[in-house]
Amino acid sequence: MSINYADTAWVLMSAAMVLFMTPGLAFFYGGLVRRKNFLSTIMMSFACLGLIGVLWVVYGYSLSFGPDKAGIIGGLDFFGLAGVGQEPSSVYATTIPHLAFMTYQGMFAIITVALITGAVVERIKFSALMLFSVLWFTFVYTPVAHWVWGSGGWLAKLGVLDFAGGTVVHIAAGISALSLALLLGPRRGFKEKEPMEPGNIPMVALGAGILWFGWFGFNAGSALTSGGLASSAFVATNISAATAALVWMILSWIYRRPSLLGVATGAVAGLVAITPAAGFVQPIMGIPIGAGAAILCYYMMLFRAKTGIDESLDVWAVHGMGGTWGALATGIFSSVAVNSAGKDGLIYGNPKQLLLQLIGVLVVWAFAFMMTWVIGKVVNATIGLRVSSEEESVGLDISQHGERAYGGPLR
Amino acid sequence: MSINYADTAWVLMSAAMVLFMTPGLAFFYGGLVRRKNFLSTIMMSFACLGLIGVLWVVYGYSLSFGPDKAGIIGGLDFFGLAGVGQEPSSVYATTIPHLAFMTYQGMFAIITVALITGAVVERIKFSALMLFSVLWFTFVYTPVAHWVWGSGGWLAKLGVLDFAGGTVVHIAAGISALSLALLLGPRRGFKEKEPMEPGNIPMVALGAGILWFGWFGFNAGSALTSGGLASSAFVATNISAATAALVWMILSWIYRRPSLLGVATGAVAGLVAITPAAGFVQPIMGIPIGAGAAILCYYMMLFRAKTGIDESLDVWAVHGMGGTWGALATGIFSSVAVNSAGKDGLIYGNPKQLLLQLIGVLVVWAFAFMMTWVIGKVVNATIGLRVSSEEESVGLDISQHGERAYGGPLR
Amino acid sequence: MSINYADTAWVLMSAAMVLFMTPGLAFFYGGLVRRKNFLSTIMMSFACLGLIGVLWVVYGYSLSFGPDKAGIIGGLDFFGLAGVGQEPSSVYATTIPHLAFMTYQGMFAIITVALITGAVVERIKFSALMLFSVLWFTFVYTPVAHWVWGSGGWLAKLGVLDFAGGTVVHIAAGISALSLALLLGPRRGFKEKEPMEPGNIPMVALGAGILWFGWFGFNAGSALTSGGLASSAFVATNISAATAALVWMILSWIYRRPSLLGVATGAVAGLVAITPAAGFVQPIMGIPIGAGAAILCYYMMLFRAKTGIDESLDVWAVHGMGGTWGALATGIFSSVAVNSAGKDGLIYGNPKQLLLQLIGVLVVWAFAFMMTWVIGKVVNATIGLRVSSEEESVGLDISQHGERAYGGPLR
Amino acid sequence: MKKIEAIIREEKLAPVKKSLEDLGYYGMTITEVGGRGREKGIALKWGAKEYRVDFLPKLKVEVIVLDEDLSPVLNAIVRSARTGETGDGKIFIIPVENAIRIRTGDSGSNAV
Amino acid sequence: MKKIEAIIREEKLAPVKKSLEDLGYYGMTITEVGGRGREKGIALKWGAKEYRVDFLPKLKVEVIVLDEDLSPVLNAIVRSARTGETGDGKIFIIPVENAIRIRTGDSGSNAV
Amino acid sequence: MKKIEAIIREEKLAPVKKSLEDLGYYGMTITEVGGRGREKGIALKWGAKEYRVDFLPKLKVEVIVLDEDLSPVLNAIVRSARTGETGDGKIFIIPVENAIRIRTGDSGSNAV
Ligand SMILES: Nc1ncnc2c1ncn2[C@@H]1O[C@H](COP(=O)(O)OP(=O)(O)O)[C@@H](O)[C@H]1O
Ligand SMILES: Nc1ncnc2c1ncn2[C@@H]1O[C@H](COP(=O)(O)OP(=O)(O)O)[C@@H](O)[C@H]1O
Ligand SMILES: Nc1ncnc2c1ncn2[C@@H]1O[C@H](COP(=O)(O)OP(=O)(O)O)[C@@H](O)[C@H]1O
Repeated sequence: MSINYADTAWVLMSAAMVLFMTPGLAFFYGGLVRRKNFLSTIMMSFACLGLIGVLWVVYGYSLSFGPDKAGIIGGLDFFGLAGVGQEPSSVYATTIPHLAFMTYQGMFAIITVALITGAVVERIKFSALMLFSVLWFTFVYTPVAHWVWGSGGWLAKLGVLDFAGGTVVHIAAGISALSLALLLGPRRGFKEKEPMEPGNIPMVALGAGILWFGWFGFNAGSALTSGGLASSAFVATNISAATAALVWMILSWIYRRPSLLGVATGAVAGLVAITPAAGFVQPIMGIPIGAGAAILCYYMMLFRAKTGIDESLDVWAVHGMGGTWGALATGIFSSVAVNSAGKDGLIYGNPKQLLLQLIGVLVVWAFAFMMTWVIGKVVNATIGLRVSSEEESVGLDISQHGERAYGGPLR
Repeated sequence: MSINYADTAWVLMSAAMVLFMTPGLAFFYGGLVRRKNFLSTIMMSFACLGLIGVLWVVYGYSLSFGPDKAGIIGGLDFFGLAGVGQEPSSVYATTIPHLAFMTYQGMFAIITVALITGAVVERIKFSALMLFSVLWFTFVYTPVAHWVWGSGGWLAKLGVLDFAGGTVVHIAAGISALSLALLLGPRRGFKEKEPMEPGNIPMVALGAGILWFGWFGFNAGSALTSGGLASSAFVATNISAATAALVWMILSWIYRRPSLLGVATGAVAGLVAITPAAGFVQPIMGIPIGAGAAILCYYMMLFRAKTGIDESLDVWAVHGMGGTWGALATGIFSSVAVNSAGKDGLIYGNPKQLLLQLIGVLVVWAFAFMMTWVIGKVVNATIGLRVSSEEESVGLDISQHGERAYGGPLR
Repeated sequence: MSINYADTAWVLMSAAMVLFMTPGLAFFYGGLVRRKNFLSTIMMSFACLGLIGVLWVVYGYSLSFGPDKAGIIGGLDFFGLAGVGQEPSSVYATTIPHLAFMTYQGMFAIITVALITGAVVERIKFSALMLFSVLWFTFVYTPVAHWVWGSGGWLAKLGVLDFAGGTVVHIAAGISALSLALLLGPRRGFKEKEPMEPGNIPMVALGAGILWFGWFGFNAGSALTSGGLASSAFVATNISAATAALVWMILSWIYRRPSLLGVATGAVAGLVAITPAAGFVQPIMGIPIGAGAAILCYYMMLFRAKTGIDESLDVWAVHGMGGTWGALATGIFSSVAVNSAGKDGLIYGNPKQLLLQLIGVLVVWAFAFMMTWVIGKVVNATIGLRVSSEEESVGLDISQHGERAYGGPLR
Repeated sequence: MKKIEAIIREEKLAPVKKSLEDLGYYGMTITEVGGRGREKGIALKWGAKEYRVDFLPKLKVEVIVLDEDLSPVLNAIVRSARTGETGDGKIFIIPVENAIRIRTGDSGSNAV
Repeated sequence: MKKIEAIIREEKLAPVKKSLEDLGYYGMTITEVGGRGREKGIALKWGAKEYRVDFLPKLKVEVIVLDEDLSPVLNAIVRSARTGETGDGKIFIIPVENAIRIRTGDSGSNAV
Repeated sequence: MKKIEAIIREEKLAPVKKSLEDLGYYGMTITEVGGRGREKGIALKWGAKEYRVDFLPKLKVEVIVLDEDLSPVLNAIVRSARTGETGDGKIFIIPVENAIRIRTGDSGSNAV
């Protein structure tokens, strides 16, 4: 098939926007930690840009999207981008260069790994995080991406729908975050309820703004073509984000005062939840999906806090639970009238799709949780997961990176 | 008519960029206030992303662009996006999905409301601002958008030109800002000339950078199609912004020292002024338009300061007066050679267009000022516009939102 | 030839992204200086947005891309954009409006001048910098751009390849930075090894994030058309950036601890090096090119520090040497299979291309160094290059701009 | 010699400076501090609920004065920093045994 | 009157505040400072190499007390700020000759 | 015991630290302050116009010393912080009645 220039422009722009989300995430997370760990938290995302960016082209793309092996994993045919050129792939996104599809997908892999880091900020050894990231990317991300999005992947064949990564990105990252946080244990002083106020909320807002912007590339770009479907996914995305931001603001208002952190977190929750559904549902369904995400994630956050688990930046509550809700909501609200490649969902008389979505969710929950646990154990047994108590109290900026966020004689 | 994929990609990207302007504005404004009101100022813009984002799809789009009722307002046919789908609209932007046009327009509504907040920072009650925003959006924005841009709108039929929102966005916001500021009164300490230095000028620059970037989506996207007209509007936009930034820098240099705030503000003034003209004038006309904007807005800012009116962040001087100049400049410099849907202006021998533009300006000035006054009075009479004196002195971050920009034991 | 809407959308978006790089650079540089010079450093880039933005449309574009005069410079036919309209140019980018090509090129001119400022922060007089910028833009940038990219330019005719500005942008800026820094002398306290820690590393990371994002416009946009070549350049860009970020991180790890500044600087070095090569090499060649850039620039930075030359933000080491490596690497790795408008390089059996690249490098090194020296001397002799010692110790924010980054009673 | 430590409102810096200049006192050192007084900060309301804002930003102004200048300087500060509302701040007077000017090495009253 | 200057860990502010409130002492001033003690900061390791972190962030808490309240307040601070590990901080007691409440102009023990 | 309060230039912190370490004095507390001296800040010119920069950033270094160490420590600071130009700063010596080490509760000269 020949290349459509408009589709190519659209997907390349979208790829650039998804790449930009990772620095956005760096600031979203970075603003939430204490000043002494600001840089180290930013670094976690930036390091993924380098590390996963390279691994993706070396073997990650091939494992995820290479020729199917038994529905489980892709073959190594595309190792080092062999055979990935300016011509379209024969199976994926056939109106754009194979390279464009490949790089677009790579941006998702980068941010997925970066998302997990929110669980382990302020106490993980940087070397351990790097090793963990390599293993997790290899043994969790690439297979899950293959199952759901790879041609021949078993969840895809089963009929599980995931438009832009609710399962592959957000559930996988959110559940792994929980698993790794449990393994790592809470921050020093967490149990004693020492104050751990966010160090820089404006940077959280900046991160949220960049994420919102980039998410159009994430979701509407996942149409892999310009035109009606991209437009529909675009609108669904904005509606869900806006609704969730508004609802979370109201919730924070009811319990205390309307919170900027709440608006920012709410927007992210809404964006997460619409991700798997964006190109399958009527855009106006962004309202129930976004509202549901805000309410669910809000209370899951409170619940998490009550359990005393220090999953520090609530990756599980927002991405894990938001992604779960979105995956199920896809089974409820999806409509073939929107996307002929989709399915009708529960409200259009097809409860089976909801069941399929549930299967997808459970499989990825279980797989991500257990694999992360195993990988975490391995890393802990070899190089150790956690910094020393003194390093933690001095802060990771100095102890792991030898840098301080702000110059000057002190702080 | 069938969908053009390139046009769609262009308009969707532009929509994403215009959305990104609202966080940009949040930082532009946020950096200008004192530290204790930094978050609250950011919040004002972010809340619009949620609130207006939802209202737009529920009824705002329909009131603005629904089937015309007597030239005054749109019908509710598009309530909840009914009938707004992946096919093009029959009247607007007929080469792109109706959804794409709808969401693009929505981004303008969001930022228009956010613009007004610059007038009332550091002292308005957040609840009052929310109520005001709902009313203003409903009773000022949607009718004015209909008059100027709606098919059948009376100002459009009269022949008033507004390419990308000089009248609808900037005059409406700027005049309303003045009206609301007069109603609200000055900040505590303003009359006593207490120091109110900007708390974070780098964030103002960041905001200006994001705004400049996003404004290409705002102005060049308003061609609603890729190609020559979009390119022409793009270039006009950049020339006007650059010229105004330069001229404002020189003005600040003459009076004191070349100021970064001046460059940032000048750029915004230039972007505002070119907005209504961008797709109607020869791009090089960005030079007189931008220079005029810088000079006019600069002195209007000094004038405003002299009156003792605390229109805090000079929305009136920059957006109101910049938009007014831009609307008139459209009547002076526009040329059918640039855009066959436009008109020749004064310098091409058609003084009538200038008159039409003047009418447009006067109508929107009067309408926005009076409606805002009424709405402000209503809000004041019901829930009250202003925080208490103690809340103001503690700062709105804590008193309205229970959050502080920076963690740590103090400040 | 008729206009391709997809190409136009792609190039306009790319232009917007390249424009956004200049604010990105402002923050990248701004975060590296001491707090008292934060604004002044940001200002240097922002002023270029105004100043060069205007000069470009007045005469810069014409000198660079106007009808060739003896291979040396363009004619003034396009003075004030005369004849630059919505129709395509007959020689450049014939599928998009001439205006789109013109403005896209203008964004490169702006950032090139801004790049140089990294060498002279914290001590140059702002007036001197402005005068220098006008002269440098006129007498260095426009001829070099003409030689390499202008139709009829002598280096282009010779066969020197420069896809997106390795020579025109990075070598020219990097060498000029060195030249000007030598002329200006070190900062007060530099020789005494007074601490000059970066004042705000998170802002460096923000700048790096924006630069990385915008660089897709810079490199992939330089295809001047959507489709396969743009995709290939896009992927090469990301691979080189990721590799260099990773390698630099490892280097900093070996010598000390893994550094966020290192990742940010490494990414920029990788982006610089791939710039001339992006559309001529197989994307996977981003790995050797990026790795080479990180290693070369890292050691060049150490070397520069050892010499005692205060080329403050290492524009020479990163852009000058990175660009040099990239230009030569183009001669090594380029392949006509990627771009039929290119040439085969050394590894495809054509050593001559490497020689041509070397000639291009040497010419621009020599020309930029000497012309900058002359211009710097002239500026110094007329208005003086440097602030007074007291002004330097108070900081340029106050002494040159009368502003402070953060409000509040002190600092 | 005495050290005057005045904890004042941020917005009162300008008048305090002015009043000291009028006495011919230019030297001073200021620090950003947080403070609370007897009232445990400020009590505010949000809807029906009351909450307290604990530490409020204040400025600490330190002026070293010769004994004979103590009372005019104190008066000047009290006068210029007062609004009459809670939170105006406090002044503490602390003995200073000696002062040295680093530039010259001078000590004693010459150094102030 | 005395000024108590306690250099404490940042995370100990809440317990210190609490312990002073229990004694009825609400007034205090806090400053962000950097400090190091006899040990020249903290020694950490990175791989085989050792390095030192010099100044660590600390809080300075200043409380002016009447002479008779000195020892209970000191005890309260010591008790609530202690962890038993290096870096717990120090307290210095400095004489204060007088105090003035700016709002009223009151001085002496009334002003504390 | 005495408290030495030295207001120094920011860039002089390293030499001051060094000179104190050479005497075996490691403990100190630093604060970012703004200061101005007799000259009312610095006078600069912009074109023909003159303007003043009022408060300049300074560091306050506080060292508590035993009486017998006072003069060597003072000498060390004066020597290492001096440039000879206006703005070198000042040192004030303030009496300290007692010191307590929070970790151990030790007081008196043991605690310094
Ligand atoms: N006992 C104290 N010790 C130290 N600082 C105090 C003390 N009491 C008050 N302060 C400081 O003085 C400031 C003003 O005190 P406050 O009680 O609010 O003033 P007022 O006496 O006018 O009510 C406080 O913010 C705090 O910084
Ligand atoms: N001689 C001193 N002068 C001034 N401040 C000191 C002195 N010694 C210690 N400090 C301050 O006290 C803090 C705690 O001292 P440190 O020696 O770490 O406590 P510990 O006695 O528990 O080991 C230091 O960070 C510093 O701010
Ligand atoms: N009377 C004073 N009270 C308090 N601080 C002072 C006083 N005089 C000077 N200082 C502090 O000392 C610093 C240096 O004073 P300055 O007069 O500039 O030094 P020099 O004596 O070398 O000219 C000032 O910035 C200020 O912080």
